[in-house]
Amino acid sequence: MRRLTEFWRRYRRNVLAVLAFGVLLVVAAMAVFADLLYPQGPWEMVTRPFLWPGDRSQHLLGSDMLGRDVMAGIVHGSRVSLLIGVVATAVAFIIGTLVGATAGYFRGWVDDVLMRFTEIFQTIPPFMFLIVLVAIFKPSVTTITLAIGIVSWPTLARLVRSEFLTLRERDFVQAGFVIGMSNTRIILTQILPNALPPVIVTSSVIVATAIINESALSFLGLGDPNLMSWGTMIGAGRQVLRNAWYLTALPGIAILLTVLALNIAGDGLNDALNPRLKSG
Amino acid sequence: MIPLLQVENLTKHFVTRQGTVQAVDDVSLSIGEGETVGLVGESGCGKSTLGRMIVRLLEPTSGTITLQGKEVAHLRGEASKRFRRRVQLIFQDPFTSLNPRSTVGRILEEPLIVHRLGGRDERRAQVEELLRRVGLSPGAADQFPHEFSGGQRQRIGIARALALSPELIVCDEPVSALDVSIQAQVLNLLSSLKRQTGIAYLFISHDLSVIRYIADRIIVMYLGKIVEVAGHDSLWDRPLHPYTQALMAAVPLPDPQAARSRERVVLEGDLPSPVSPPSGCRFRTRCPHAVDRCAREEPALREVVGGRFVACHLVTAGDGPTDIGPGGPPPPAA
Amino acid sequence: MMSYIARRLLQAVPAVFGIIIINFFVLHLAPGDAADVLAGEAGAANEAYMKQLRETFGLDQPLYVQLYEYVANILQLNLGYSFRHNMAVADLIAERLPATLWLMLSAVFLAVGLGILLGVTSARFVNTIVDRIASVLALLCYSTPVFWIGLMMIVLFSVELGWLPSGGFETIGADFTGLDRVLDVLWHTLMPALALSLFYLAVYARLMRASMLEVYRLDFVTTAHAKGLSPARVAFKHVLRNALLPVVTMAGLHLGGMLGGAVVVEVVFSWPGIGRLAFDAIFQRDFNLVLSILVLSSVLVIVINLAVDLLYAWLDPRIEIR
Amino acid sequence: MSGVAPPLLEVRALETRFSTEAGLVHAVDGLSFSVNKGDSLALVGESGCGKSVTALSILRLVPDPPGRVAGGEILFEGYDLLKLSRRDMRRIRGGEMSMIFQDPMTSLNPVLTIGDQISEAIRTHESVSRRSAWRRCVELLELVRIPDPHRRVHDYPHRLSGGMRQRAMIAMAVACAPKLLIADEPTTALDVTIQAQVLGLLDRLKRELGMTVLLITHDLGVVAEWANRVVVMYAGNKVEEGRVDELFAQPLHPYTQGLLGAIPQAGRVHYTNARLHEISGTVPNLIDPPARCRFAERCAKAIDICHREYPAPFRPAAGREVSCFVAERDLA
Repeated sequence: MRRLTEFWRRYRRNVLAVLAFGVLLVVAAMAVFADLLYPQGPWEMVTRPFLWPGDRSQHLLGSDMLGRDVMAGIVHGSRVSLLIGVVATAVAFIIGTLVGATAGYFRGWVDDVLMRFTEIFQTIPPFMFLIVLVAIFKPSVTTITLAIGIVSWPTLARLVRSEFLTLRERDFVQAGFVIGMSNTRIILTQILPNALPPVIVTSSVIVATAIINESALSFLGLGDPNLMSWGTMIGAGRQVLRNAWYLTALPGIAILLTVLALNIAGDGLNDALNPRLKSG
Repeated sequence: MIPLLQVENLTKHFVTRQGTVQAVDDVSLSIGEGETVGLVGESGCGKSTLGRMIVRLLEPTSGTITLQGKEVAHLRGEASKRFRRRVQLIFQDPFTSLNPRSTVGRILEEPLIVHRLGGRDERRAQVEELLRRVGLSPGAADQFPHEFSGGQRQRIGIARALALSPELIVCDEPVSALDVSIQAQVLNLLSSLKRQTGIAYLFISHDLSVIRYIADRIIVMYLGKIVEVAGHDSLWDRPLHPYTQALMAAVPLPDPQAARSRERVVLEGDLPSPVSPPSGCRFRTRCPHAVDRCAREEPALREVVGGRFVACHLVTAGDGPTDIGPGGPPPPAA
Repeated sequence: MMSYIARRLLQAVPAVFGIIIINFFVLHLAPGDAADVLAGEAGAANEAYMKQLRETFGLDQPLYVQLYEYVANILQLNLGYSFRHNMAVADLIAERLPATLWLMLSAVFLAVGLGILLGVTSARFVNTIVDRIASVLALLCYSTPVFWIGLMMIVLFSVELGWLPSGGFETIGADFTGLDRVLDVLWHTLMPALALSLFYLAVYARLMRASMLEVYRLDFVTTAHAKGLSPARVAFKHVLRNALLPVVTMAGLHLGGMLGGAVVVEVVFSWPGIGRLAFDAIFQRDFNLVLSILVLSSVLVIVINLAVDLLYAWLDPRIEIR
Repeated sequence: MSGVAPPLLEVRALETRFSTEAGLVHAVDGLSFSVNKGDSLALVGESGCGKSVTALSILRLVPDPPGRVAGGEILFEGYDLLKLSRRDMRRIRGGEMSMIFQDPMTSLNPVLTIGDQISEAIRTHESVSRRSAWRRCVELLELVRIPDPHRRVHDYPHRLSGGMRQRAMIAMAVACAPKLLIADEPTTALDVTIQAQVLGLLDRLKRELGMTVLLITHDLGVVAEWANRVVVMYAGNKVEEGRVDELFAQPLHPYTQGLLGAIPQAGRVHYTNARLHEISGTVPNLIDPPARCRFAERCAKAIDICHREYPAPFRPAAGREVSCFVAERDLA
C-alpha cells in the first residue's frame, strides 16, 4: 500500500501521463458499459445513411453508408481493441518472460538455443507472419489474440533476458548465492522484482502495438467477422473515402488517442518505476 | 593440526573470444582458524577469482578446496547449504551488493530464513543484534539501502555476512570503494569483530597498506600465480620477490621525507595478457633482474626461511632474508 | 572481412532452416489437409493443381519425409507454380520484389534522415519549446496506425488538394522514359514512403535524442571541450557518430517490421510489391504463394541484417570483424 | 624564489552550485587559492569535497545546467577567465591550459584514432598542415614513452591498455605546450605500478616543458610523493594549505590530522596493536549549508564557536594557512 501511494505520487508529477491515464479510463469505461450506452449494438441501422458528424444531435458522430451510428461502432469497437490488446500482451508476457528468464538465468547452451529460436521469430516479418497465421487458422477473437501474442513475445523475451543476464551478475544476487538461496528463491525474490519495472513499461507499449495490429488486421478484412472493430470501420469507410472521409477519420482518431495514451502512460510508468536513485 | 581452509593446486580458466584466460593457475594456500590472510595483487592477478572459488561462486577448473579436511569444491544440495553457513563473503561495492528493493531488515533476515534459523520474533531480535554489532541503529531495519551512505551500506554488508556466524569470511576489496576516513571505520570494525568472535578472514585488496594493517600473513599474486607468502612484518621489512619489492616501492607513502629517501624501482611496461602469459616466470618481462633461466623454467613456490615462500629463481633457500635489504636487488642466482 | 561475412552467412543457416520449419508446421497445424490449405478452398483447386502440390510437397508421405521434401524444395528455390497468376512462384516474387525494396529503401531513408534530424534538434534545444514540440510530434507519429495515416494523406493530398497521385507505382499508360519516368516514380513514392516511415521516424527521433543526451554526458565529450573545440565541432565530430550507434542497431532490428508494414501500405496505395501480392494471395487462398513470400522476406531480413552489422562495425571500431 | 611574481592562476572566492531536485548544492563554496609558476600543487580531499568541480570551474566546463559558477574570480595570468568570451575561453582550453581526467577508459573517444584525437588538439590551436600535425602526434607519443608510436598513432583507444591510454591523454594535453596542466585524479583508475609510471611521466614533462601542474587527488600518499604544495579541501571549502613537508610534518586542521591518522600505513600499525584513527560520521549535506565550520559535527576538538561561526583563514607563516578556531587558538 505504501509503495502504491509512493508510486502514484511519482506518476502524478507527469501531467501528461495523468491525462493519458484518464483517456484510458474513458476507453475502458466505454468497453465495459457499451451494452448500456448502445444496447442495440453497433450493427443496427438506426438512421439515414451518410449523416455527417454534428448533423443530428442524437447521432453525434454521424452515420455510415448503411445508416449505422458511428458512435455506437466506436464504443463497441473499444471492446475488441482493449480485449485483444490486453490478452495478446498477456500471452506475449508469459511466453516472453519464461523464455527470457530461462535464457538469462541459466545462460550457456540453454541461452544459445532459446535465443536462436527467438531470433528466428524476430526475423520473420511480424505483420506478415500475423496475417498468414490469422488467414490460415481463420479469423476469430481467439486466433487473432494468440497470433498477436505469438508475434509480440520476442521483444519481451530479449528484454527479460538482458535484464536477467545483468542482474544475475549483480553483487546482491551473488550475495543470495553465498547465503545459500535456491535458484527459485533467487529468481523470485532477488532478480524478478528488479527486472519487472522495465518489462511492465515495455508491456504497455506492446498493448499499444497489439491494438494497432488488430485494427490493421480488421482493416485488411482479416478481423473477427462477428465483431465490430475500429479497424473494420476504417476498412468499410475506405470504400467511400472520397465522399465520406469522416467514416475513416473518426475510428482512426479513436485508435490514435488510445495508442497515444498507452504510450504516454508507458513513459509515465517508466519515470515512476525507475526513479534515478541518487548515489554517492 | 588441520588448517581451517586448505586450497591445493587450484586453477580457473575462462574461455573467451580471445582465447583461454588463465585467471588462477595452480595456486595452493591455507588459512588457519582465526587467522587473517591478506591477498594482494594488481588488477588481473586473479585474486578475486580465487576468492570467488573459495566461497563457491565459481567452479574451479581443477584443484581442491578443503574445509577442515573435507572436500568442498563440488558440493551439491544440503551439503552445499551447510557450507554456506561456514564461509561468507563481503563485497567491494556497497552500492550494488544490496538489493535496492528490499529493506535492510529483510536483507539481514534472508540468510536466517533460508537456513530456517529461529522463528519470526527471534529473527527480528537477531537482525537488531546484527545492526547493533556493526554500529547501526535498530531503526535501520525499516529503511532501504539507498537511504544510507557508502560506509553505512558496507556495514550492512558485513552484518549480512555475520548473520550465519561463519568461521571464515572472504572480504573482496571491502574498503576499496570508500573514502579514507570511512575506510578506517570499516577496518576497525572488522578487526574488533575478529577480536570478539575469532573469525578468520581472507582479505583481498590491491592496497598493500590496508593489507599490511589487517593481515597476519600476506600472499602476493601476479598474473594468476602466487609469487610470495610471508608474515606481515617480515614482508614489509624484507620483500624477497622482485615483484613484491617493486609493488612496495610503487605504493605512495603519506610521508614526504620517507618517500624521497627511498629508492624508486619503477616497473617498466604493462601487465602481459593473461591469455598468453610469458614462458617460465610470468614476471620476467617486467623484472629488472631477469636472467635467461627465468624464461626457460617456471620457478616453484619454495620455502626460503621458516614460513616464507617465494617463487623466484634468484632467491634461494641458502640466502637468508638478512642478505637482502628492502627494495635492494636480490642476490645473484646460485 | 570476407571470412566474417562467410561465417555470418553460415550462422544464418540454422535460422533459415528454422523459418522454413516454422512455415511447414504452420501449414500442418492449420485445420484440414495441407493440400487443401495450399490449394485454397475456392475454385482454383483443380485436379492438376492438387496433383502438382502433392508431388512437389510429397503430401502422401509421412510427416518427416514431407518436411525433408519441403525444405529441399525451398532451398532449391523450387517454390511451385501459382495457377492464379499462371506463373512460377519464384518468377512472380522476383517480378514484384523491386517495387517493395524501393518502397522500403525510400522509407528507411526518410525515417533515418528525418528521425535523426528531429532527434538532434530536440537534443540541441533540450527542455525548450522546440524540444517539446518535437517530442509531441514524435509521440503522435509513434502512435498513428500506418494504414489510417495513409488514407488520411490520400484524402488531403489527392482528393482535396489534388497534389499527389493516390496510388500506384507510376502513371499508367503515360509511358515516360528517362528522367521523366524517374520523377514520376518519385512522385508516386512520396506518400507511401512517408506513411511507412512515420512510425520509424518517431522511434529514431526519440532514440537519437536520448542517445545524444547520453553521449553528451560521457567523459570524452568533456575531453573534447577541454581541448578547446567549438560546440559545433564537438557535436558533429565527437557526439553524433557515437550517438548514431544505437539508431543503426534499431534500424537493423526494424527491417522485418517495416516489411510487414509494407503489406498495409501497398494495399492502401495499390503498390505493386510483394506485400500486395501476399495480401491478394491470402484472399485468393493461394497459401503456397503466401508462405513462399514469407520465407523469402525472412531471408531478405537476414541478409539486410548482415549488411547493417557491417555498417555498424564500420561505425564502431570496437567491433572487430575477423 | 621571490614573492613578487604574480601567481599563474589565482582562484578567488569561487562558488559553484548545482541545482538538484532536493535543492541547490553548494559544491564549491568560497574557495580561494593560487598556483605559482612552476608549482606542483595538489588539491586533496575526499569524494564530494568539490575538488573536481573546482577543476571544471577553472576551465569553465561545469555542465550547465545543472551546474553554474555563481561567484568569484579565476585569474589566469591576471585575466579573469570568468569574464572571457566563449571564443577566447576556447583558445585557453587545450592551448594555455589543459586537463586530463580520471578514467582513461572513458575519456578518449572510442570511434576516433589516437592520432585523430591528438592532431585535432594541435590543429585547433595552431594552423599547421594535417601532415605536420600527424608528425607531431608521433613525437608526442614518443615523448610520453608509448612504444611503437608510428603504429599506435593509427590505433583506436580500445587497443591500448589503461596506462597507455592515460599516456595518450597526457600527450594530447601537452600537445600545445600549455602553461598549466590540470590533472584530475589521473592515476586513480590505474594499478599502483602503473600509477608510479604515470606520476613519473608527469614529473618529467613538467620539468622538460616548464609546465605548472595542478594535481587533484584523494590520495595523501600521491600528494606526499609528488607535490610541493598542497591545499586540503573539505565540503566545498579549503581547510588547510601549506608546503608538503610542513603540512605532513605538522598538520594543523583536525580534519587533516584525522585523514593522516586514518591511513593504515602511517607508522607501523597493525590491527593487533592499534586502532586506526577514524573520523566519525559522514560528510555533511551541501544543500544550503549553514554558516559555520563544516567539519564541526565530526570534529573531536570542536568548541562552542565552531558550531556558530565560520572560521576565517588564519596564516601562521608565509604560504601556510588553516581555517580552524581551535588551531588558531593553539597557535596564537
